[in-house]
Amino acid sequence: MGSAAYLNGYLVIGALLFALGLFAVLTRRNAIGVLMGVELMLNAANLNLVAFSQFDPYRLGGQVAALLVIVLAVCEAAVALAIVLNLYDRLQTVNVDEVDNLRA
Amino acid sequence: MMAQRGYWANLRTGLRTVWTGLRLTFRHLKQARRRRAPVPIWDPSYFRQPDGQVTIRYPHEAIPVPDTGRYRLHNHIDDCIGCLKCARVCPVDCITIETIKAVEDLGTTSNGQKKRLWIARFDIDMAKCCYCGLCTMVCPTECLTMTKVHDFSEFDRDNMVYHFANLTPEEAEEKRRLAEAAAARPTAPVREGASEKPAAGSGKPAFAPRAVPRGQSAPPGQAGAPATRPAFAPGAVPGPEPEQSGEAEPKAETSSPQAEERKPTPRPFVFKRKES
Amino acid sequence: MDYYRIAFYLFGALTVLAAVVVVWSRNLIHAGMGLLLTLFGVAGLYALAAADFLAVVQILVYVGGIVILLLFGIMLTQRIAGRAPRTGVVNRTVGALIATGLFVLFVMVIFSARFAELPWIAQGRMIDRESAPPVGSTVERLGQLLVGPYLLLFEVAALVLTVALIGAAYLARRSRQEGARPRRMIS
Amino acid sequence: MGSGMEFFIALLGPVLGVMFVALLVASFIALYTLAAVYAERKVSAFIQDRVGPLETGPRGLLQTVADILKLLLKEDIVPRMADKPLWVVAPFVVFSAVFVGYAVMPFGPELVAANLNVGVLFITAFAAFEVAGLLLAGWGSNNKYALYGAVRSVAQVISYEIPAGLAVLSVVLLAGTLNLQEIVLQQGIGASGPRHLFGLPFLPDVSALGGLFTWNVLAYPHLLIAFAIYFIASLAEVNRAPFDIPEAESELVAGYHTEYGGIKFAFFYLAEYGGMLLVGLIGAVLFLGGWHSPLPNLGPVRLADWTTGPIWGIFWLLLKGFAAVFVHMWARWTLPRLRVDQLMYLCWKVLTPFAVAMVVVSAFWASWR
Repeated sequence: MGSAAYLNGYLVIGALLFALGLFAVLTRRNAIGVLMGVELMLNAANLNLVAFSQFDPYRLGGQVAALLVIVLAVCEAAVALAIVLNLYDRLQTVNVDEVDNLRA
Repeated sequence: MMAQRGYWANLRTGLRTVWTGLRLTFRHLKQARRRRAPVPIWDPSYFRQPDGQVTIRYPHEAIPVPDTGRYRLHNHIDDCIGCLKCARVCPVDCITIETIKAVEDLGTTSNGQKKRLWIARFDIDMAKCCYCGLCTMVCPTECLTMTKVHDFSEFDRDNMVYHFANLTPEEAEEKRRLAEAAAARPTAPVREGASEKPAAGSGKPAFAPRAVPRGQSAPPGQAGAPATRPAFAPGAVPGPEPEQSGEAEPKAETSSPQAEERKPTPRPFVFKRKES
Repeated sequence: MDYYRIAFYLFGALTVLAAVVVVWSRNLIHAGMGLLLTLFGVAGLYALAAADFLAVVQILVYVGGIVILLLFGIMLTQRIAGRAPRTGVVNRTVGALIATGLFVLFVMVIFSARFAELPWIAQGRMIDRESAPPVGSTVERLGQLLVGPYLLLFEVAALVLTVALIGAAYLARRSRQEGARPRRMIS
Repeated sequence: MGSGMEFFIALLGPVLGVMFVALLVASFIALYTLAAVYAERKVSAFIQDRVGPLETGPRGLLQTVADILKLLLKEDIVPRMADKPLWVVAPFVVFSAVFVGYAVMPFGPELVAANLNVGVLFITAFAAFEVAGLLLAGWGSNNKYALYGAVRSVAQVISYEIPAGLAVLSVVLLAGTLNLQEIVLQQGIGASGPRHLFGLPFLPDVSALGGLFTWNVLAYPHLLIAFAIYFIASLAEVNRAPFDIPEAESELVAGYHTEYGGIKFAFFYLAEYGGMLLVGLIGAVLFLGGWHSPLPNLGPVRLADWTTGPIWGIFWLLLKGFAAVFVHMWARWTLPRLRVDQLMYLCWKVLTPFAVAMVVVSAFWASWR
């Protein structure tokens, strides 16, 4: 039994994670809730990369890409949280649909 | 302060002080093999044991208490004349005394004072005692003393009340009856019976014999209240009491009992109320 | 049946269930904990896919970094202590429709793609977990790759990290404007 | 489908084995914690010229047993306003995070539960779960002191992970592996490559000598500084004095475990003492030769050979770990608590630069070797 049998499993879990993340991004009002959705989606992508990378054990391109995605996720989270904090400082709200004021 | 000093100086100080501290505590850790001996304070080595554990495992061992230790109160009831001074001076009201005028001769105390009162009750609540020692100072016969016993914990708070009276309740009742009879003889109306109902506000019923010797020795007592004379008859043999010269009684306090004394009605029972 | 399958299903179920909690729970702290579990499950899946280094990095970075950061963010942007931080929900139907549609699309693609027939997968390079010895540590190989063929990516990632760090620090610093209220965690 | 039963039976063996090992380690941690709490009391007492527990059992040895029994028998109270699921699960998360670290710890040759290739990172990574657990406890308690304690703790642990990680990195650079067992093997008579005294090529090769001289701190003397950095940072990571501001009782009552009692509090205690031993063991593995004996082979007196083996391995490693725990206690009862700003000053301005310097030295050393 090869690991190809698992490939679809990984991909389905990835798809599910992505869909759930997307749902969170679309429906959450709280900016941090949206961020959580984004993290879920990034993980879904990473899961796919790693799943395919296991058929390539000597070049590991997928894992390198996943590693870089993790790095970018960290950057994204840090900057996004800084923005959220700033937003809260200025508007006293973190609900993304209330932040529609260009002059805030 | 951190900013004023250089980075390296700060670092160096930090390292040095940490090292000093660790060395100090490690020295104490090593010295924990030694321990100080439970020697009494009169031992020359008492102050010369700076190293090692200082803990004395108390119930198992104890530093001996000097004989001059002043802890638990003790009343040598045979010498007590029931003067109530201790009860009045006590700042925490832990002494409760109840006396009965004696119709018979009670003899004298060990220092020669005449005893005129039965001590029906002499209770000291050691749970309340603040160990100030005032009661022992005012005691005219030095029968109330502090002893070196300092460990007398109890499970029940009632056990902290020490009873020193040497009369049984039956005996006390007997004496009370006698005193009443003696008091009732000269004057018909007896206002208050033998029942020891406390006056309002006063928690401790106590007979107030304090006015008794004084009223006897003082001229106003003689002049103003002749009717009371028989009541004092058994004890009224000698003239001026030696105890009166021995201590300085506040005059303000004496006035009120004396005024009561002058009333024509005899009052066998006067409730003690300490003015503070 | 083998342990890998069991472990795979366990971690897969954990991942998905925890992700559902993330999406379902309106309490943001609970959602954050769900996210933590999701990321842990994903790390487990990584480990099963012979990516041990990545699995550990996932836990180190996501759990130790991002989730904690998110939780801090929740606590810092909450006005009233003693009340659970709740998030409102909008676009529920539309969101559900889009997400479900996308998921169905994905699944259809996955099951119609027949990845096993792709040449580079079918070429026997895949790891057969039962017979072949496990592919040793990926750490060495990843290190060589990062300073070899992917050096440029590595350097760019480092640069991005630095820039993001500085940018985040700049953005999050307390504004000195008049009227800006001091940030308080517990008010 | 019919093979389901067989499958479960086949599964039972390994699962039971794993559970047995896990139980062994768990009971070891529990017993060790009992002893460590007793030791802490005694050490603190002796440092302060007291006697410590004496009445319960001979020399007070049963005092901690009595305490544990008391904790077990206590009523399990949940604060009314607590976030119940988080509050309940937090102590177990914290304990598991510490407990998992023991899985990759090499206790002797061949004696490691999970010989992971990424062992060093694994332990560091699971420390993150402890942080998450503390945050859960602080938030779930719905108590401002608990929350402040948890936030302080998280800030502290995450900050000190950087110098600690860099100090570990300086070892890993020289070792060339993240596998804890391999790192240990390099530091003893079993070392494969030549190992020169103080790392200098013109000094004699000591790999056959073994003992003290092959330990990382002596083979690469700059690692002594790295070890000091690691040790200080590890004190902060397990929230021990002088870095115990997360539970500074004068300000925060008891920090994140203010609301906890009974068995849950016991788990925090287990985690604290288990964490102390764990960081001590990691320090021993990375810097002090792990399970290797400190005694060198001296000519015909093969001290290192005689004192190496599974039992000896456990003995030496635990000895080193306990020594570290003792120093933790010693420091706790010596040094006053740092202020928050001093804490961050120490981390970012003192430990981190020095740790970076150690990594650079290690990198040059590794490339020059």
